[in-house]
Amino acid sequence: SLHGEDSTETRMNPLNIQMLSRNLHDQIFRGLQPEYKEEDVERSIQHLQRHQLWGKETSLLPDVELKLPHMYGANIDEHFRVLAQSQSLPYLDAASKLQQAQLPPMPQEWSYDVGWTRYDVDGRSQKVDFPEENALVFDVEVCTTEGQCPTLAVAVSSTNWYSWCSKRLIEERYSWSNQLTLADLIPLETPFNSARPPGGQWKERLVIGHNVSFDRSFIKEQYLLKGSKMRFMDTMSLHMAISGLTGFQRTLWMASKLGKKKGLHEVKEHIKKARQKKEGPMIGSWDWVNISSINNLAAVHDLYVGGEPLQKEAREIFIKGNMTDVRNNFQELMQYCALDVEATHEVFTEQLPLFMKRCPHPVTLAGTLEMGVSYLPVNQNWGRYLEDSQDVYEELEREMKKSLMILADDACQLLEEEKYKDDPWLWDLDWDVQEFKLKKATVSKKKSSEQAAKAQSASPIPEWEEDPGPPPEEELAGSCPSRLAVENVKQNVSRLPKRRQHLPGHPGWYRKLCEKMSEDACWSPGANLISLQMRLTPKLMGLTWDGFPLHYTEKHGWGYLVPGRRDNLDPPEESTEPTCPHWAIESIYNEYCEQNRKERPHFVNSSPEDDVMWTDSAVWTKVEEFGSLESQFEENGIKMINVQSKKKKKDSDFAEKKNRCHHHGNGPYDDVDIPGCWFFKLPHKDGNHNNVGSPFSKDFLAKMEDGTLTAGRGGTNATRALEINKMMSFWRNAHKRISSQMVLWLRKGELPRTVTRHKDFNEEGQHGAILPQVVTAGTVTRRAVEPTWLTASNARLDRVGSELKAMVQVPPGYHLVGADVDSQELWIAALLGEAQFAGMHGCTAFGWMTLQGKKSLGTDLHSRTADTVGISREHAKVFNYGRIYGAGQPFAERLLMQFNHRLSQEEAATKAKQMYALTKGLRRYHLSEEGEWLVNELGMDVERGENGTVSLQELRRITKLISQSSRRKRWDLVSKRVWAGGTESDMFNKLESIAHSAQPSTPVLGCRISRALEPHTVKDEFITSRVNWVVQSSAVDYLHLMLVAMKWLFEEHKIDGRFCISIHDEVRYLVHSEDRYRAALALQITNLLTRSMFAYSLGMQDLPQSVAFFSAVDIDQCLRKEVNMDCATPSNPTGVARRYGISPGEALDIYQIINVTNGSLNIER
Amino acid sequence: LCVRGLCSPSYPEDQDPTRLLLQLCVDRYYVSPGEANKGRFQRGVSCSYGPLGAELHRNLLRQWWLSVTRSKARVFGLNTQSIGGDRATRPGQLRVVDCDGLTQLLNRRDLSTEQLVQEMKSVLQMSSPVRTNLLQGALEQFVPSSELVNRKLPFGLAEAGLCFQPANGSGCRPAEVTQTSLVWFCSPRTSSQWLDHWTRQRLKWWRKFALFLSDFSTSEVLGEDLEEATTRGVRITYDFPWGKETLETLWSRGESELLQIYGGERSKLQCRDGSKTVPHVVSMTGNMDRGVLAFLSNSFQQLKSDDGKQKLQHRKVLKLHPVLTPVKVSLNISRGATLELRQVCEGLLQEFLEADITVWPGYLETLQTSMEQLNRKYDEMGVLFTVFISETTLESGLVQVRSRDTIIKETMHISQIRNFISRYISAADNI
Amino acid sequence: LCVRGLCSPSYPEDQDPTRLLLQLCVDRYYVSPGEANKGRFQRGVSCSYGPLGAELHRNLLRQWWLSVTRSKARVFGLNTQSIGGDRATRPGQLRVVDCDGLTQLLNRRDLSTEQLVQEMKSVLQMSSPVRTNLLQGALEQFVPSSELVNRKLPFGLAEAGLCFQPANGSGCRPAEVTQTSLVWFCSPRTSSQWLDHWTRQRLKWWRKFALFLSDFSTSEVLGEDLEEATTRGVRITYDFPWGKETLETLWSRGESELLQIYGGERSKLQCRDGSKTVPHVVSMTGNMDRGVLAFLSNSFQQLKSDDGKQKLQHRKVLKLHPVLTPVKVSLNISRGATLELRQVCEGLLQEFLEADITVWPGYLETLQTSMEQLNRKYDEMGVLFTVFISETTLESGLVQVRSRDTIIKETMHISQIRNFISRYISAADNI
Repeated sequence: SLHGEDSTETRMNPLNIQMLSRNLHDQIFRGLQPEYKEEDVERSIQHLQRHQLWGKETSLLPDVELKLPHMYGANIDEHFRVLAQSQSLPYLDAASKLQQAQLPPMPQEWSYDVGWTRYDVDGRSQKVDFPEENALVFDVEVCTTEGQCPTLAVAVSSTNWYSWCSKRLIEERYSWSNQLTLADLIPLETPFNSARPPGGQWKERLVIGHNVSFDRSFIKEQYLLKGSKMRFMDTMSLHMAISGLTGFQRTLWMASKLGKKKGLHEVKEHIKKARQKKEGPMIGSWDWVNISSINNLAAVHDLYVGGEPLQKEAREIFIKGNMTDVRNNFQELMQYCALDVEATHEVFTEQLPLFMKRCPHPVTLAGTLEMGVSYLPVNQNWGRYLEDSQDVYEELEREMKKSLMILADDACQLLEEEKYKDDPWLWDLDWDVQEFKLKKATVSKKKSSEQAAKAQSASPIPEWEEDPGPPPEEELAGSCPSRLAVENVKQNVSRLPKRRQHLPGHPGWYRKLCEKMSEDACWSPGANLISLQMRLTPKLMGLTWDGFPLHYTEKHGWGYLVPGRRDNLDPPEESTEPTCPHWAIESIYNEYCEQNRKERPHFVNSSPEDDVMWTDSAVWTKVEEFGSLESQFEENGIKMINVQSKKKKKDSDFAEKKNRCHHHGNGPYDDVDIPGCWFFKLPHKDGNHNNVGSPFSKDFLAKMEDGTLTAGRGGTNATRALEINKMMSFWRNAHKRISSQMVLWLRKGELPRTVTRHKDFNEEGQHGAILPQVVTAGTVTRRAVEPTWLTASNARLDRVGSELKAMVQVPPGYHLVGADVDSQELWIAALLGEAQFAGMHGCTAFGWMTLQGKKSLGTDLHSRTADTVGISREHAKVFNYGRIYGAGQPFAERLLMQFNHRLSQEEAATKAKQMYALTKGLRRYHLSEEGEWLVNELGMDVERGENGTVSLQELRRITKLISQSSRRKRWDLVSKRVWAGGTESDMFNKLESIAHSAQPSTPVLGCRISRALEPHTVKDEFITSRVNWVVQSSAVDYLHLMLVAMKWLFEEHKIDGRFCISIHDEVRYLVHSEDRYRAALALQITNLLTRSMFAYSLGMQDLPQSVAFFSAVDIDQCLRKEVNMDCATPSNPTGVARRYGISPGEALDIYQIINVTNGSLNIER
Repeated sequence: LCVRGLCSPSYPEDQDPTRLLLQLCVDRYYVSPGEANKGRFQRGVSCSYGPLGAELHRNLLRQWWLSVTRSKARVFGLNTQSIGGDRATRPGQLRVVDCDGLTQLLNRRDLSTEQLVQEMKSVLQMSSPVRTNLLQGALEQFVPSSELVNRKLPFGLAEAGLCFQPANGSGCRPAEVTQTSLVWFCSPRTSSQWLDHWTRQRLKWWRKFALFLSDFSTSEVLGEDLEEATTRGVRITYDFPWGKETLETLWSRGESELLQIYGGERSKLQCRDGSKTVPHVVSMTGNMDRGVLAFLSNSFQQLKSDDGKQKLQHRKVLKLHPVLTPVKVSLNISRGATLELRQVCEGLLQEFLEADITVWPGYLETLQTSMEQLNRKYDEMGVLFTVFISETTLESGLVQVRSRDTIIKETMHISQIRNFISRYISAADNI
Repeated sequence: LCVRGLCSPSYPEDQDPTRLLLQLCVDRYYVSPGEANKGRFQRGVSCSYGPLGAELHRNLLRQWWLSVTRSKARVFGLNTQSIGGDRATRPGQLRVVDCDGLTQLLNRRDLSTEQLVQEMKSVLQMSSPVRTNLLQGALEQFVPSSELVNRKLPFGLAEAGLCFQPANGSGCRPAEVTQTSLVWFCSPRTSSQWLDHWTRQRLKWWRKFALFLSDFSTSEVLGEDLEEATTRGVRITYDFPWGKETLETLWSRGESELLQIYGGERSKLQCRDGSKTVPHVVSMTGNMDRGVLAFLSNSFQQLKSDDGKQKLQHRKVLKLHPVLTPVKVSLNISRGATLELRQVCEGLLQEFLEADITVWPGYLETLQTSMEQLNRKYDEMGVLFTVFISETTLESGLVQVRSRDTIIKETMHISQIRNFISRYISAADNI
């Protein structure tokens, strides 16, 4: 063995990768030196050479000299255990006491009184400020129709029951303020009208609930800027960690348990697929249904406790009823709430031991507790943001509608002389008009004679008239003849039908766009029901695709008509269908060609903007979507071939047909019989067999920009409408969630003095907080879930309201300190691969690229992929993440086609294959004992690779030979499949080996996979999810480690700050401004320790310097991606600096931070 | 096939949209005839409006007034004087003088040149300046108005009226402009926020009546374009065929002008806003004459209608917003009509007038015109609905109502028209 | 015990109704403070109005416009220029001049006195005259307007706007007046009939909004008072405490002025009325500034209320017509106001504004005033209804509504007030 070190301070491993500075290495790894085997080094070098990475230039970082705080235990793992244990000890204590307790009997009668009431065992009740015990099970109910104010709550401790009633429940009033104050919320630690705990000291207290983050948002003390020591345990999150389900599993579970129609189809599909793989029914793969459940309390209770199902009917009153209903059913509702509390306690009692067993590392619990107290400070700008965004949104909506309405109005003019029959787009709309209906006049003879007399008396108007002079006085008084004349004529009104016709003179399609006139305040005239999504809108705009008018058919969705067809020109006799004006289509196409001859449209590469902005969760959703489809391709190579050859045949059929038509595209579809025209479908991003539902989906945006898809009439209206549509998308989806965020404003006395005495404090301003309802472990990977903040994208110039995150703004005297973990998932995945391959940092090509790759040299991962496939680096990113999340070749194929619609299916398949061969590698097979025996027996010459594996072709050859020479139908030839030859092969082998192991658990903190995904229950199902789980769940471990380390450093060094929010690979702390640089240093040390812990756990006693520290720690006044982003959007056109007075923050690397703090966490005096 | 008239660039002279629009405005009684008058109209200063133009102008001003006074609790109207004012200090290049008096002075033979010049100068100095903007008047009213609200901020003072612009060289005479002005007094801390608020509100207002909304836009005034004493400015512009022109300007003016008018006496100006502060001023100044032109230009559509007979026709329409359009309904009778029909028209007219619906008494025209000509005329006038009364009306009460926007003729009962049109106009506000 | 304030003759100075009224107008935001301004106000020329005065002014003008344009099928609005105009021939004593230019001219040393006088005169002659009435503008618009009605008589042209009056000696500056003008063109045969008709109509209109109708009256203009070119004249006057003053004048003017403007070309002017004739002109010119003063004076009541304790109190009320009164409702909260009460008020305010009911946001006043003081203030402002929101409102939705005219407080549910007040005002229009 040899030591990969130089004598200088700068340490390098044998692969020339810079390692931690010696002083840091000594402090963290306590003198343990990494050892490298020569053969491993040799193998690594060969591997890197094969991928043209060996010997590539790398750069050196300056060494970091830093005195770390004193660390506990014998090694870094023990250090973390000590920290976590001491942090969670009081809570764990409280939890286990409550877990073991026999609950006191539930009161029979609940007190109808404002505030908390305590019920003693002897049946007496008493008003109290708040429950005193340090562990509670707690549940809040809110009458949602009356706002966000909590209505009632129940809590139980090991000794007493408690109930709480809101003032708004007990006191009846005509109106209440819609602005909540602390006094409206439920106190758990402080007396009424006080924001300080009795005795001035917060106690460590624990609250348990099901989806407890919801209940937490109604607890008074949680809104205080300086957090209390109360922590929360969520039985829902515990359930996810123990027995959670993936999204797809949830659908299946509901279908099988509840027989819901919605899921049945998917179940059938799933079973069909399962059967395809192996013969015989897969009984095993359904076992998971019985050891897991969906997330609601009733289901969870049923899973862990069983017995009588929970009654949830009373809940309806809180959702649909008003306060009076709640009052009328008070006892019943209290009882309901109490029963939920009781059930939660039962569930918790069962869960706690299971959880401790399955997630044994103390860091997991300590990290989860810390994550449960997120806090987002906001100020008066929040209201402004909501108002501005909604305002701008509505304005855009109006603009779009107006432009569409003009198009509709203008199109009406084609009704004159039936000009619509010559219109290439509108000929097939419903142009029928209705006859104006009038009841027959029941004219009596007398009347008719009267009328005849009237007709006779009709007097012509003289051609030249004199000025008659002013009317006589009596006429002005009222009874003038002209009024009488009108009144006379009006009498006929009785002949109108009772039900008034709706715009009878207008064409049918237009009638449908108009609301029937009413006295309703919101009625408005014109075609105001029109929207972009309607089928007639593209036609009204006169959209063309390469010069051909768009056409819609029920069967094929949107396509276009190509003139020149001659075989169906003779119209069927007496057809009632409208006839297509193919001559008009021809003439507009000719016009288009004419113009094109003048100025050839330039085709630009599709802009990546929309796709690059995918959040990782969006990528994962896509992957999961395809995941269920693709395993069959991967798992059964032979089948794949068959599928492909079939496809080819079909394609050649197509080619034959195409020959008849001068145009090449997706078609023609001959079943669309339009005289004189062929029908072609618009291309679809998921393959041409899919129908396009709207040419306005964002996939066609690029086509609009490059002139493939243009509007034939209405000029700029169509393009503008589309632009507006894009701008509105974010706010349309998010505004309900965002505007219902519960903000609590703090009064001056409720703010710490550091805020109110700060020079920037303003009496008129508002300061408050939002408590995001984070489910700490909301998915099967134990990642946190929250619908608004955790998925929010970054501000974009063309998205209304997308400046959301930047609206989290600090109160005066505070800063947000935080950082993103640089390519967290790539590094974790790479590390796993390296541990498997040679136990050296940078030993696999994939790992080397993540550590040392340089964008400038094209040696980083994304550039590599981009070069291989010939796509942009931004696109490549999507592919790379997709792959690590478990996406296969079909995913890549589809994505490629989406990025470039001129790519044929074949080309895309080739490219995808090429990409996968290079990265993931090729499947190779270990022969089973049986196989080896047969090969040996038959004396076959087998071509083997490294490790004795065979390729797919070889395996097929062997199979063929064996089946020829043996009568037995089936031999199990393969024992193990591995990946080989790619940059990521070893990584995938490691991931799959974990996923396939008997008890999959995360490599660092040893958290086991959900029971519903363990191999012995699901067998070979849900592979994509399981592979994905390895990386994602490890990322969660990463986060937990960071939270524990940060809490330790903050306490140890008296850094005044609190945890704010973590968004997957990103953490933010709210820190008193004086302490912000020390907090930044703490964050850097945290990252160092966490990465070291990862390396240590995987058996590597070292860490590359390039990943040891965050590339930058952001010190900022609001939440945003980059400290200098101005977050300009249509609703914030001037940017946050101008509009909200928020100056750019600082982004400091480790060297700058050491400079400011002198590398010390201690307060400088 | 419909092409937006005013967008495309080069035209043969007889199709130049600017020329076409101006001619149409003269032909259809929006603007009085005369090249000079047309010139003023296009320059966006007050000109002599015809009956339809005057009504459009009135409607626009009324809408401005409603939007400004309804928007916030504390916007108060003002009516200041256009000449003089009590402060002799008011600066002003343009002044009203008594010509007879001056001529008499000039005719006096007993004065030396020196004396004459002296006398003349003093007369000129004493003469009343005319206002060039409404801001000055509003600032002068600040103190009495602030008592009205107990010196609590924010509040606003609104006024619309004529202002005068000096001739800018080139032989032009001084021009007059119908200005609208909202002067908003707020705390220094919030002034920038208010500027943003009002910018959005004002842009929204302009767009409310537009057919093509994106022709109205805002742009921040940058660098050297900032007026003296202002810290930020925003322009609301309209994209005319001949380029962008400013319809309204919003300024964040700080406190300096107020201080200047009140001789720097801070104590007089201090308002209550937490602590005592001298308010900052945000001013909004609109030009409603140019506004009229903008809406005419925006609503002017030329629709090519290819009638198949290879004869290209242009339908010119003023699709003015229902609330703005000067004539909502025209009442017509077919040729050979009788006195009875005329009476029905008179009656209907009275009904419309009482419901505040402006009517065009087409039935009074005795010259024979074809239906087509009539429709073309009304489209060019921007008449929202054309009602035809015929013999059938006498029998069954049915009338034909043609819509300007869809050119579809709908049959309706005479007893419903008034409500229909009333409702249509009031609801047009909703979109 | 009610005594009409302004009728009885001699008062001690502190009870002189004229003084009292003027002071009240200044105190209650009808007129801006300042003796000069008050003087202008009393003289019946345009002054600087406060927020309430401006609103009253607006309301009055709007009512005039509605009555004039609704009355007949063929009254068209105009909007002519107040300075210049294309006809250089327009006479005019008052002109707008560019002072800077004139001063430059005066400063030139190279001109002889002769030359200077010559130059000055020509500059003055070239400068733009300002209008002194609206008649001239309407007459100039006769030809284009007559085409609009196919040269059929009768028809009218209406306009309201600022006109300027030369200083009548005595050091006064030129004044401005808000004039209303209806110029009626009719056949010579019917012109006298029309004059009678319009006289009746106009008097009716003035009286419509009056509290004491007999203060408004008409009188024929006799003998030498007839203006040049007129054949008959009628004045509508108001009986102020200091004597009668003219609010509006109607003239029968014959054809001569029209002929003069069009250079005697009868053919241009001939209208179709049986035979071809040059129309006769009936003009109506009102002074709306004096109108405002007349209605304020007419509605001003001083009520002695003997409160039993031998303390004589005067309640001063402006009982302005509901349609005219500038503030219809005031919204108030009782002391100890909470945020919630404020919110209710805000909501109600918005409701009122949307229904076009002017509201006084009394709830924003944070100074503590007694109910009595508050009522006195609102009475003097002419506020029609005073609404009180209290804690009870939060509980039960009930509010107190006090009427200015009956001083009775009624309890009403919050959901009904808007409709109640809306109905009240529109019904008052019908009486």
